[in-house]
Amino acid sequence: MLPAIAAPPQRLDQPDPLDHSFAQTYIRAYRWMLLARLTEEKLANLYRGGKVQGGVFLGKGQEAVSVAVGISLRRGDVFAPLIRDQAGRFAFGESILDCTRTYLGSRLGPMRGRDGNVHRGRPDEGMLPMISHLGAMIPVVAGTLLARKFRGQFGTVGATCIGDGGTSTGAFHEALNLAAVERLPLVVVVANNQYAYSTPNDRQFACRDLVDKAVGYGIEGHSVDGTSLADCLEVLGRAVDQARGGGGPQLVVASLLRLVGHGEHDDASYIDPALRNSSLGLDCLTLAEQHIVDSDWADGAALAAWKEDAQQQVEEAVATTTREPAPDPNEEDWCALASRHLRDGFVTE
Amino acid sequence: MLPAIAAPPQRLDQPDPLDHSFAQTYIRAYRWMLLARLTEEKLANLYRGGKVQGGVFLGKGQEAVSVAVGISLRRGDVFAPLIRDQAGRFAFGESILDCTRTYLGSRLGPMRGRDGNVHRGRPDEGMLPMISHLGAMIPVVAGTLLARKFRGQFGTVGATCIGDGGTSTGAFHEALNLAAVERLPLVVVVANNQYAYSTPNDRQFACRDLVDKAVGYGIEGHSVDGTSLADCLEVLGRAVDQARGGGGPQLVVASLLRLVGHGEHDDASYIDPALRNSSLGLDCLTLAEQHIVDSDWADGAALAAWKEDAQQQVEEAVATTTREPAPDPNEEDWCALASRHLRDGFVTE
Amino acid sequence: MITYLEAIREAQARALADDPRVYIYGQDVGAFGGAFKATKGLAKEYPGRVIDAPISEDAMIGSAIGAALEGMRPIIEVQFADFSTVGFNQVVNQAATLHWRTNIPCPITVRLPSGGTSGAGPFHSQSMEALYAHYPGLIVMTPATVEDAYSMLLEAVAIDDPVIFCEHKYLYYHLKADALPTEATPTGKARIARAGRDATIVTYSAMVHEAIACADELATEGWEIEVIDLRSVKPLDTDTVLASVARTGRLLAVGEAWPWGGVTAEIVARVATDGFGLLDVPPMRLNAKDTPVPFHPNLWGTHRPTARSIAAKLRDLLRL
Amino acid sequence: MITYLEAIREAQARALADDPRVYIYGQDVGAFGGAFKATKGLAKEYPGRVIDAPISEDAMIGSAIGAALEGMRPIIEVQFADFSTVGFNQVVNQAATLHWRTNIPCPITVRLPSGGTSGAGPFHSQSMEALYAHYPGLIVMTPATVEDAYSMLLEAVAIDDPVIFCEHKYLYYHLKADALPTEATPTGKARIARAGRDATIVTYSAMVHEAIACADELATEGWEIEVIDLRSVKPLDTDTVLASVARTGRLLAVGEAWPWGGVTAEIVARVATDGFGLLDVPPMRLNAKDTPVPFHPNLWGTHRPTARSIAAKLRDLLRL
Ligand SMILES: Cc1ncc(C[n+]2csc(CCOP(=O)(O)OP(=O)(O)O)c2C)c(N)n1
Ligand SMILES: Cc1ncc(C[n+]2csc(CCOP(=O)(O)OP(=O)(O)O)c2C)c(N)n1
Ligand SMILES: [Mg+2]
Ligand SMILES: [Mg+2]
Repeated sequence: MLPAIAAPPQRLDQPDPLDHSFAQTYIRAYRWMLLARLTEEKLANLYRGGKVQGGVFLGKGQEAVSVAVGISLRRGDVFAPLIRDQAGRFAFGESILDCTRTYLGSRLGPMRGRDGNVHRGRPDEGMLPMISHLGAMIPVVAGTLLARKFRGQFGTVGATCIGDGGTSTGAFHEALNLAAVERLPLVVVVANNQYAYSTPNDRQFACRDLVDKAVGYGIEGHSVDGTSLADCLEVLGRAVDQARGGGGPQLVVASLLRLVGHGEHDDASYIDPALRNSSLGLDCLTLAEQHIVDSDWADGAALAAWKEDAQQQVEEAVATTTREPAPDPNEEDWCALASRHLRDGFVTE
Repeated sequence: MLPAIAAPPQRLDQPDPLDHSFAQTYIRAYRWMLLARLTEEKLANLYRGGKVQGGVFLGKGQEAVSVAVGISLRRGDVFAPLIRDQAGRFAFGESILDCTRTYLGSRLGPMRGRDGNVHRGRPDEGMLPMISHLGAMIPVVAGTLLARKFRGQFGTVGATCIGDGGTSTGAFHEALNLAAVERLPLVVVVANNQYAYSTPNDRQFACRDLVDKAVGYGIEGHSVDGTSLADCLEVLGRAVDQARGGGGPQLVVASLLRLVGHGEHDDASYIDPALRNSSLGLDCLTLAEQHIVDSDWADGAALAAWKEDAQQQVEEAVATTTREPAPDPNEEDWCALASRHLRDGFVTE
Repeated sequence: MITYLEAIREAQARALADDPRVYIYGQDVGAFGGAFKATKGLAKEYPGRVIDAPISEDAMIGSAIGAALEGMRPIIEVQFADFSTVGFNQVVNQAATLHWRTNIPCPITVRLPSGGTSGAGPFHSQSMEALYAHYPGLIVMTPATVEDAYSMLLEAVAIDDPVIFCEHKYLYYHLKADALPTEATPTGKARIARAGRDATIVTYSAMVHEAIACADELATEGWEIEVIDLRSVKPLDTDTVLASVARTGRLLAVGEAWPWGGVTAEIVARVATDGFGLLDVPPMRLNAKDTPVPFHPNLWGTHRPTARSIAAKLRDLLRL
Repeated sequence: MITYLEAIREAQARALADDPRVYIYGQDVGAFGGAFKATKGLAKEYPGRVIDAPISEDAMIGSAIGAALEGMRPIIEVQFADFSTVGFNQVVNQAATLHWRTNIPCPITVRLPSGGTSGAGPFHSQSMEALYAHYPGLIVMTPATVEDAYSMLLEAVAIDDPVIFCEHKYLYYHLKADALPTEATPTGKARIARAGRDATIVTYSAMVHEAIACADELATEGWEIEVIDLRSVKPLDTDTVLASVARTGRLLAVGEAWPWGGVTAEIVARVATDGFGLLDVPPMRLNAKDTPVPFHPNLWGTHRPTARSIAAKLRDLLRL
């Protein structure tokens, strides 16, 4: 049988207004982005008020690409977010309490005060807790997929995010190469926000485009406009599908700008104003909201209600967390081993 | 003035028979290759006779690309050879005694018995002594060039060799990227001999061709037939010239097969016979000799005289070395520091 | 007769046979059977479970951690212990912290062919146990016998924590036993390799045999030297060491690694703090010299402790 | 008033001014002035000599070794000591072995912002001095004062060997001095930070200040505690330690690093072997707990030694 003659594929940023499933996905993504943005704004406030333990690293401007990763994954997939992935975390299923509890030092958080903030995760639910060393999560995600391959388990995907700066690490290289050799369903998303802390791209790499690295690993490369939620949903969706379908590792490079400092201690004064004023400097959240309005997917009242709802979730989570106890060193067992009987009994404390 | 209309560039493997300078270079290169081959055959014999300290790793089949690196460099350049680079070492200026003294454990060798064999070097003469960790020499060569750049010293080049397997190391990646960012005159030569020890390329990388990595670093890539001395001389000459002229790092990938075991302890039985019988399995030394004969650059008598001469150099070096004393632990000062006054005086020996 | 190396192969064969979660990953471990042949034949016997890795120690070890999170029991062969420096970060920062941070275990075994052999030089000879033992969250095994090579490797695979398995290359072919053991001393217990009453040598790995040779030599002079084989340096069995020193009153700690820090410092420090009153005379240490491991056999033979240099030190100790 | 951090900046400014071979390379050290501002303004003052590096610790350190071979005196800033694990191989196998193998010196300085601060967590708090000190061929400095931060960094740059410069982040802003020093104690000499006769605390880096605070507290009870600041842990000034123990008869070694191995083991082992007779009572050690450095301030405050926990230990020691 001949294949039916298909209509030319539609670009997702000009979607069929009747395509409810796309509109629904888009709105769902937008609402996670919104929740992430409001959560982070709250965290920034709390930080300035001295209420946060440790540093605060935010994802403002990176929500679209992050949420697109999280929303493209399914239960059973693996996700290793990095420091600017609050939106992706929510979309993948993280509860807002996991977030607030870690930042505000509640002992009920997933890391129990032992590790903090962006380092939280729940490996038993497929969300890996990052260590700080950039690039170091990529081989770990690859390993989860390798294990599944060994067991003949197919159809799941592992995704992880990294910055432009992180592509310079040996870990990035070794892990992508290993994943390529094993043709693992790994999606590596580079959020190219033009800077690594203060270091601009031209001091970080010399290739024309980071996506040019894909061919050197023999894997698929994708470029995406990180300010456009529609583009992010389409490209990440495609990359994740291809990985899931046996297409091997996928390298996705999103272009965007971080719209905050490296951390909340940083005023980002080093960012080139020309970049800020370029299309890279557009706010993906504002653009997404505009897109919803322009597409008539929701009216002002609905938007306000969503915002209200998100703000309420944030306030509730913070209020709950604030009433929770801090970790108590006397209740710590101070044993790094799972096999407690093998701890070295000699004490020099 | 209009440029003169040039004749189409001639390929070097079809050289103008009257181009004496090319013929001379070719013959010089051939003779270094021959000396390297005979030296290594001797070392293999001595190894089998139990006369060599440590392991023996040979470059049979890789002499053409190696010699082309060495011969393209000048005094003042930097060269970090790897384990299969006897020919390149000779061409760069290493004396045969440096070689035999290290293998045969003479205390007069450049490493004084402290390190051995392929690890020898003379950093003050631009020849860096490799450590074993693959990839680890690349940033060091880059650093010598960075220093020169800082001092405003241009016109010299640094070259280093690595295998197909070594491209999988994080060190390779970080160093190439750093060199690209700084646009250093670094030439990295990958001798793709299809195996890393027993591991075939399809277990080592998944890109179509290793030269595809160049674009991902934003540097120039070159492919070369490692069995053809003419091709090697042309391509390496060009790569080194480009680096010297300010063209930034150059990645050269030579295709060939190693015609010996990984080390002399290894029978290389894992090598695919189809590869052995393919054009990759041709012996670059035999081909070069044939080329000299076919080009009428030398007759049988001259060839025999060259062989005789090389053999004599080898025998003399071995004979000299054999009469030399071994290192004496009582004459070692056992101090790892240059600043002897800062050695930790506490002794637990 | 079975060698130390064969015991390591047999332990891996048995782990693969008994536990479907086990796989082996490392450079050339597949059809080739590994640089030392520690996985000889295993790729054929256990298809798809003994796999060649690219030259990427960081990614090899990182991937093992991910696989462990999926419930696997990976064994990583690093071709030489020395190359684990380039996979160091994944071991000490990722594997070693995972359980403490998340309550999820990280049961990986990293096999490190360790220690000096003649002519191996600065980069194929290192003893890295002290580096790993310094970090919380790791078990560091240093088997000295064929039996321990076998049973401790099996235990390493069974343990829910990351295990650094320092197998000594000098013992690979030199050491033989009649048969594989049927029983095993549990990890964390040291072994009295030779009983004695005049002095205690505490050591581990290849140096156990140098110490025994030294004790044998001194026995001809009437001295009875006790030799303690630590078996694992973390956990380190302080009780067995203290009990021995209580009997002998004299302590010499011997290690093949470098002098600053390391196992000998830890042993002497523990005995000094917790067994001060047991010591009749000051304790002593004997290590390698404080330089890289030399390539030439003449130098190497002087660089590391030997039966002879141990005996010289011990005579000093006995003379006190 | 000048802080410990400013002293580090000033030392680098002076090194750049005095020696054209010096340059600084590290992430964000250029126009931005470094994550901690230790190179603030230097890129502008010394154009082309204070350079941003990519996130490539292995290549950063490797390149410094190459530059040193060309006669330069590189200063590498690693953003946090913890990240030096990924540049570890170049330090311990390339830089540390180069002079011994070739007779050519390798004068690089690797600055490691080290140690714990509140809320920094497992990967921004580590004290790695023991790892580097274990390897032959390295100098490991651990300045505890503003004066030493300045003069030892200048000396580090001048020394012909690779220097691991462990500067403590907790001291960056907390510690102030009136002025930069005009004279310097040479590297390799420990310092008596506080004289006493009842017991000796041997320590280094930030713990010097905890030890002094503890000594101050015990002084109110009439005890006179001597505090020794090692300044560099390799070389380690055994003579000064032994002389102090000879006076006090009591030793407590304190370190912020983990308990297995490390500086405290080395100190106690040295005193036990070479100063056994000087000890009136068994020596003691106090370290951090054997887990990763915890993130939450409540846990962190208990994990590492403090003036209070040192005092508790010291009371035990004095009671013996
Ligand atoms: C191996 C390593 N070196 C240094 C650091 C310190 N560091 C933390 S974030 C950062 C910049 C990261 O830049 P990029 O990867 O572009 O991510 P972005 O912050 O822009 O999202 C650096 C250098 C680190 N975390 N890991
Ligand atoms: C980091 C590191 N890991 C492992 C090794 C052990 N090793 C030595 S040579 C070799 C194979 C190298 O293969 P390739 O790079 O292709 O070079 P070839 O031997 O083929 O010339 C390996 C794995 C090493 N030297 N360094
Ligand atoms: Mg960035
Ligand atoms: Mg190869």
